[in-house]
Amino acid sequence: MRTVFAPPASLTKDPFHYCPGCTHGIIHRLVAEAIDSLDIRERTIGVASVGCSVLAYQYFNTDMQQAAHGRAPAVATGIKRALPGSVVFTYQGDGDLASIGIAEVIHAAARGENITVVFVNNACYGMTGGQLAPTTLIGQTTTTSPGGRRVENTGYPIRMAEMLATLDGSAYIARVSVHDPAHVRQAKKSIQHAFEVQLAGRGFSMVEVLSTCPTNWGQKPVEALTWLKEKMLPQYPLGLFKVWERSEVNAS
Amino acid sequence: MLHSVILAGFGGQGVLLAGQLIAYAGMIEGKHVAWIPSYGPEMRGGTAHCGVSVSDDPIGSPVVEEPGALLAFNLPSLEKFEGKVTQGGLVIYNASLIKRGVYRKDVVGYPLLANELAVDAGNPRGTNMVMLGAYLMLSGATGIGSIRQALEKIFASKGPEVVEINMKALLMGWRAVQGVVQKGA
Amino acid sequence: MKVLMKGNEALAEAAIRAGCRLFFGYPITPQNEIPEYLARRMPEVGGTFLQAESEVAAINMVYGAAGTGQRVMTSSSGPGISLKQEGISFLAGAELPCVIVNMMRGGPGLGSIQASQSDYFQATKGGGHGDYRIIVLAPGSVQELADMTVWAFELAEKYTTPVMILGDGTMGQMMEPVDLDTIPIKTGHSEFPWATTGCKDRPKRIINSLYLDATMLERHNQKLQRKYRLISEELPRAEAYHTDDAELVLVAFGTAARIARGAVDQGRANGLRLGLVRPITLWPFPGEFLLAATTGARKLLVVEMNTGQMVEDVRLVVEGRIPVHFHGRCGGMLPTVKDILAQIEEMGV
Amino acid sequence: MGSVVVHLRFDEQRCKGCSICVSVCPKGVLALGEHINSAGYNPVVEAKQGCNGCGMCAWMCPDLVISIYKEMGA
Repeated sequence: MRTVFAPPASLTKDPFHYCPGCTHGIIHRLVAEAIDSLDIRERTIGVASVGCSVLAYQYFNTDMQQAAHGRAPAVATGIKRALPGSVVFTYQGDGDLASIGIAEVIHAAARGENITVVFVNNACYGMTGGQLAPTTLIGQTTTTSPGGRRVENTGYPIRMAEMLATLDGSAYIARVSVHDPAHVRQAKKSIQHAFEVQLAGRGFSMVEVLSTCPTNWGQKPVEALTWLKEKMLPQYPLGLFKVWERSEVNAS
Repeated sequence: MLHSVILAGFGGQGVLLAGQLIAYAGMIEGKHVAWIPSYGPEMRGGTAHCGVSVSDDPIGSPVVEEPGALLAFNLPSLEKFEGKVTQGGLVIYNASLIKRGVYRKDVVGYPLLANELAVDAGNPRGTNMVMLGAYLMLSGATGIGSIRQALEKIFASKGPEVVEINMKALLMGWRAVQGVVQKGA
Repeated sequence: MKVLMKGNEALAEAAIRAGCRLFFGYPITPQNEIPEYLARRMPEVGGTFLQAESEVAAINMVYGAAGTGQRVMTSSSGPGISLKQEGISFLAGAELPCVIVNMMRGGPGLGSIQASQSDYFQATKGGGHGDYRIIVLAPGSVQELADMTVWAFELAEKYTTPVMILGDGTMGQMMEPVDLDTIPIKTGHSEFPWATTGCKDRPKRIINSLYLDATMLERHNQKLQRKYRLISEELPRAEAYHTDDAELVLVAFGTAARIARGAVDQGRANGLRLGLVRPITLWPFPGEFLLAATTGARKLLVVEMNTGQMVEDVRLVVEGRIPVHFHGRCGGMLPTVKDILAQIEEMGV
Repeated sequence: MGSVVVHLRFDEQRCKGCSICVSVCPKGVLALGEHINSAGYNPVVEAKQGCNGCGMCAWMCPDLVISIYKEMGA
């Protein structure tokens, strides 16, 4: 019997605590599959952040460290500098990475820190009850923008991928989505490529993954996928913002 | 016996190094020593000072509040620290730059044409060594031999010529006040 | 062989000798000679020096590196140490060893850059959020700064806890003779059963301080408290000076203790029976030592470079049996022998 | 050429009944079951024949409920 699909070895058997239909689970799986394909589980150290994915340390079947809110790129820097031969990734949400931790991620990218950041953008703070995030869309209703996000009050959503791609230290920056099977496949490729960039010692890699939050968006899981596609994609275009090709290394 | 001294001037006059030499020489002689610089924004203003203690007993606060001697390399330094010197203390000041005498009557002032003496010694940048030589002559805080050893340590990488040229300036200062003392006696 | 070194530089060199190969910091006066020295030295020994984007990032880099079981250090002063409290709480909660240096300056707020002891409460009572303590060492000379740095790394690993060296601007900036040859050179690092190094041939490890289940967190806290009790039994250290026949005992640490010692000497020369107790560990506070050294004393005088912080611990220890007086200067001003003796005269021995 | 038999395996206790898999199945073979699993959800079931093993359900399942195996028939 041939296996078409089975859970990756780089995830533990623990069931996820995420809400029904939350796409964190898909993204966890993609990260684990990338680790499996590259056969790096035994030298990978992951850094969990604060937010819905705070318990990620239970799910990834690698050594894990739990970081303070926003500080995952700094913690990852410490690990990578201590163990340059290891593979280090952070798994962060939008509140964690784009708000309280924006300094840490910008400077990790600017230093060309040889780590991989998986950035899950669902346009709100999930864990704390759906408050406004830096990535919340204009007009989007959250528990702290009850009449919809107004530019006069909270300004504009931040496009992290575009911003970090401007830094010389970033080697691979992509934005992907998980709203349908084809995009999930593309997301997997991107995440794996980000790890490959790290393995090649090229510097900072980040994959921004557009994700849903059915609970705090007040939508059914399937509706949330449609909302992501229709509302988030125009604000957050998918694509590669910084590309490192293997040939560059061979050429140098 | 405690020797405490403040060396003060503007940046580039070598006051911090002259202070370190006293501390280093004291250490070589087996004494307790401490050196502490001014630090922070004060330095940005171009002034620098340090305090040095050389003692037979352990040194309490390394911060020299009431020095037994002041080496004032320029006028602002004399104005800032003259009032702090202990009664009967020494004030050696660089008369090349300071065109007034010491105001206090209860301290002993020694004007020194440090810039000119340094030029005479063939070491125009050696005003700090001239002032140091004068201080060692007048205070006996450390011996000249141990200052030479300290110079040899600090300038180990720069070679023996640097030690000699500094020693020459130092002896200029030493002899200059020796004369003053003899005259006064 | 003795050399003349700045406190900050002696500390930094001692860290290298102690096997520390990872330093993360952010500039702040009066500790800048530590990162500056290590920026030069770390590359020579194959180590890492990294100037972080903030003190917050620096302590979290320490947290990450400490998780791998390697010796790691950061240094700062008051305002920076305040920012580091989040990370220190995480290090304490996750039980990771590391060394944190605080060269204290005057506060609150931006304060001044002159020496002070105003971070005693912050250092000894936890500082960050949660029910934790860190070991706090109070050096009194450049030699002790160097020796205690080595000791700090050993204690941090022995008890898997952050250890703070609580110096001050004077201590960091001053030059004194120091002998570093007595410090054995350590290379490599120890293996720890908790370190995250990649899960080859073993189950995965997690470094964490999150316990969402209240019963689990209570159990974790009780475990921490058992460790803190053990440290309180094993570690307290202090130095007594002329306490045997002293009627009045001064209590002071760090730079203030040096000045207080001068007051004891001068007071004795004038016929006053003065003594000094100098706490070397501030947490755990050497209470039993203080009690034993002051059995014959009629009065205590605590001397600090703040408005009265350690004096509260002294009062807790003597429980009202002996009157406890206080002499303090703050804001970067230092106490003087003259002022201390004037107060003693006023108090009457 | 032999026929291919596709086996779907459901780790039913992990299922939260979000029905994303149901919505993406091109053959419409999946549905939420009538019964309730230990977590309190109606878990996914294979309601009809006709799965071709395309894997889209498993690709989109956030909770790793679905595994797929193929067997070469006679």
